[in-house]
Amino acid sequence: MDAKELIARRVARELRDSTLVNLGIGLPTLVAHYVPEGMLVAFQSENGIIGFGSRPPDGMEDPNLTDAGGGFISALPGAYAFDSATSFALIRGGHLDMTVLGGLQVDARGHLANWLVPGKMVAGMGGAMDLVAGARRVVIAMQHAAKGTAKIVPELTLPPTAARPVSLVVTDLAVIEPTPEGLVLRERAPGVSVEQILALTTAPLILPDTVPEMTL
Amino acid sequence: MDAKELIARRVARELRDSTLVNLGIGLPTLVAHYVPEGMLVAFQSENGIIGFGSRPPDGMEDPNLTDAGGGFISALPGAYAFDSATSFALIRGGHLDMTVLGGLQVDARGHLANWLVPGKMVAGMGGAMDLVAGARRVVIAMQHAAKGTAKIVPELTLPPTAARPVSLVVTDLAVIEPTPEGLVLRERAPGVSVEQILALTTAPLILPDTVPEMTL
Amino acid sequence: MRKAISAEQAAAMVPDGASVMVGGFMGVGSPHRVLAALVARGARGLTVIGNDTSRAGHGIGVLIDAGCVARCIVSHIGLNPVTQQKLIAGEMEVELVPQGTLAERIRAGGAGLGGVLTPTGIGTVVQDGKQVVTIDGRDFLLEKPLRADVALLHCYEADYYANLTYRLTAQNFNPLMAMAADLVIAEPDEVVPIGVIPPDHVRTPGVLVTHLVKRPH
Amino acid sequence: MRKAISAEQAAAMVPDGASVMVGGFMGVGSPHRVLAALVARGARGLTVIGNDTSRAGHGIGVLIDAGCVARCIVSHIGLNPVTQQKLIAGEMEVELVPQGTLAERIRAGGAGLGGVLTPTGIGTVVQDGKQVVTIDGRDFLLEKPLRADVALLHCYEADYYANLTYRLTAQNFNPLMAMAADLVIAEPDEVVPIGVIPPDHVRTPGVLVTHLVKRPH
Repeated sequence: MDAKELIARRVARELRDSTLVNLGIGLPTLVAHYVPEGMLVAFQSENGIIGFGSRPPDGMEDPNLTDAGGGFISALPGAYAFDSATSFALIRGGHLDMTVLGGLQVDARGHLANWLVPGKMVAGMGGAMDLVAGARRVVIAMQHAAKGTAKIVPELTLPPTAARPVSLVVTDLAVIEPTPEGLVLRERAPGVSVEQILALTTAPLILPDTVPEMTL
Repeated sequence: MDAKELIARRVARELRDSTLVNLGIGLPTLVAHYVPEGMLVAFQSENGIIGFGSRPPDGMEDPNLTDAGGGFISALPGAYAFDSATSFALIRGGHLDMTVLGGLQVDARGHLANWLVPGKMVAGMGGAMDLVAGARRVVIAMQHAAKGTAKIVPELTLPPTAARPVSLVVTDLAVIEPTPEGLVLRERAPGVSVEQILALTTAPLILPDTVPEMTL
Repeated sequence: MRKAISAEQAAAMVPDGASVMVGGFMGVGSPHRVLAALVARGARGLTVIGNDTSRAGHGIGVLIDAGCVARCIVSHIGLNPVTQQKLIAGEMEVELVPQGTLAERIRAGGAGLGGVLTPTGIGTVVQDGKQVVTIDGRDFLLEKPLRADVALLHCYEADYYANLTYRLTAQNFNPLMAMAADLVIAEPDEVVPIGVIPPDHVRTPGVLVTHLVKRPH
Repeated sequence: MRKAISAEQAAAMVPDGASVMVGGFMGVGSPHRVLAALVARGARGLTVIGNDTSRAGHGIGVLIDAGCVARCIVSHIGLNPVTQQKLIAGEMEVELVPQGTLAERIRAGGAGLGGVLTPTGIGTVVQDGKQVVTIDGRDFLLEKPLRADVALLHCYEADYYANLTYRLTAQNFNPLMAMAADLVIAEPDEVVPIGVIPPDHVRTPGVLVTHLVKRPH
């Protein structure tokens, strides 16, 4: 299983029945493939739809129906299309049970940076600041480290996305939960040791007595 | 011609082609009957429709389609139905070319009172405060006096509807325009003298050299 | 998929003393069957938020008649003499709010905004006790968001997911209230299978609706 | 009744230096024919307000490529390297606004509200230089309304009155922008007779639309 699939499968275990969930562009999108059998989750795409499905059959693509990255999608029976003010009223108003976003850095207090690398990459925050400020649960899905450089750090060196800490961080190595006491290491990826995780994490981690392997 | 018809006919002459106009409950509603031939005016009812028509044929009434007073109306081809936030976004946002409202009092600076008589009648402001604050032109359609008591007064004795003065006052006796200099008597009703108007007006009126009769 | 409940079951979910948003404008677009059930169960001490108190015997008026309401937050009571009598007799509190401000306060409550900055009400009694914010030289009233324990809605169609449509002027405050309450109960005229309402015609998504009342028979 | 204009006529109505709202999200729901005509007429110095700058050669991206844009107010430029290059080279200004804040600022501009009170951006660079308003113990950023000289919209259907519908995710910012500009130009996929769009399906009323562009052939 590659790293992205592992992360997506573990994040999918955070899904709950009859909830509304937003998936960010990129890796988070993969989570939709691993919804547990029999569970009804409504996925929101912030460009204006609840209840979208995967890419339509060849030749059936509609230029008026895409995800937030501009990729063709389909709509499931019972879908709902809406404008951008409604989209963010749903997000900011606390109607979103969960959002899954990518991350560039998470710090020891659970703060996220994911939209700007000064002097290098100016992406823009898009919907990320509203999502972190407004969703009930914010789950970060990201590689644990970038080419050997830690992304889970004592203090953000990149501009923060919000003042509010995220709820959970899922990486290819670990599941980490920000708490008022600090970052708690909750789970290890299959075959990964606590030592391996600590070696690629510069933020202090609280280690419970047992750190079980992820169930996928 | 009775007083109400006279007022409605004179107000109708303020209508302009291709405009959006809101008519208040009661007397103002009559204005819709006197739209000049060939002129296209879109009437808004603040309970949620642009492009409504008169009461439908017997047996065709729809409990889901009424004016702001709860009376049955019809919808014209090309009508638009909307929610209350949209309704007042149109009103407050300056998209309404004109509103016609009833009045209890108008004072020497053109301020309107039309929603409360303390200790006697508590109607509530409904949409009136938003309409006076937001419409481009506010035309008041009312009887000049109430049983011999002046309604156009030096200072409001009733609670004001807005800090903003109205644009024009049309009564069964006169057309009066509030200006920064004061209330200007613009027109007399057919057969009514300036003296008769002054006798039923306690606010000072500015009298131009000529005060023509209304054209209806 | 939802299991529709009866109007009586819906009424039982509205506790005495609750704040309750009720859709409708002069009773048009109000959930009449749930309101009748609330009267039947003898609800007491409600704070009702709605556009108006309709007229006696109709819409929110039935709650006023039956003494269910301790307080209401509305824009207009002029066509309901019972409301006026109870107000004057001190049997009921009435907070009057300009209609556009009421709509925006409910929208803000549902959209997670901190308040509404409106020119409406400046220089009137509506301004009393409120913060005035000057923005680029113009004054605006800061009006607080409104939320409620329960929203009681009327809709035209509902599908099995509780996606809702509204009809003509019966829409009014209903879609705003669907966003602004902890418990949202919708009373449809019609129930249709999933997929019958196209995505562009849904006005309130099922994810916002807690319970759907059975269609009338 | 309206007389439809050509995309070229529409582009001629957008003066150099104007502020222009452009509907669309990654080019989906953007008025592509009017944008191409703006490039063809060599528009210069525009301030463009939109969700994003799409990608090179697409949507708002064609205006960036052609050097029509002096400044843009958007939420995202991450998928358009040309925007990033011009920003870094100092050839273009970019004001980044959180997407939900951008939507509400445009809505406020169209709805006559004095501003937006949002929790989004608190504790980030978005807060710099802005007023923080504390309401019931919680902090909100005061964000100013946005309006423009011109709004360029895409829609699905238009009738002869210029009542508009939108389709699926091509709706996005279009109906908000229809409320917030002095001149509103809509580019439809289809034109239909009056009465074909039911009142409950109209999303932007014709009274807001100044000009309608001919349908494509």
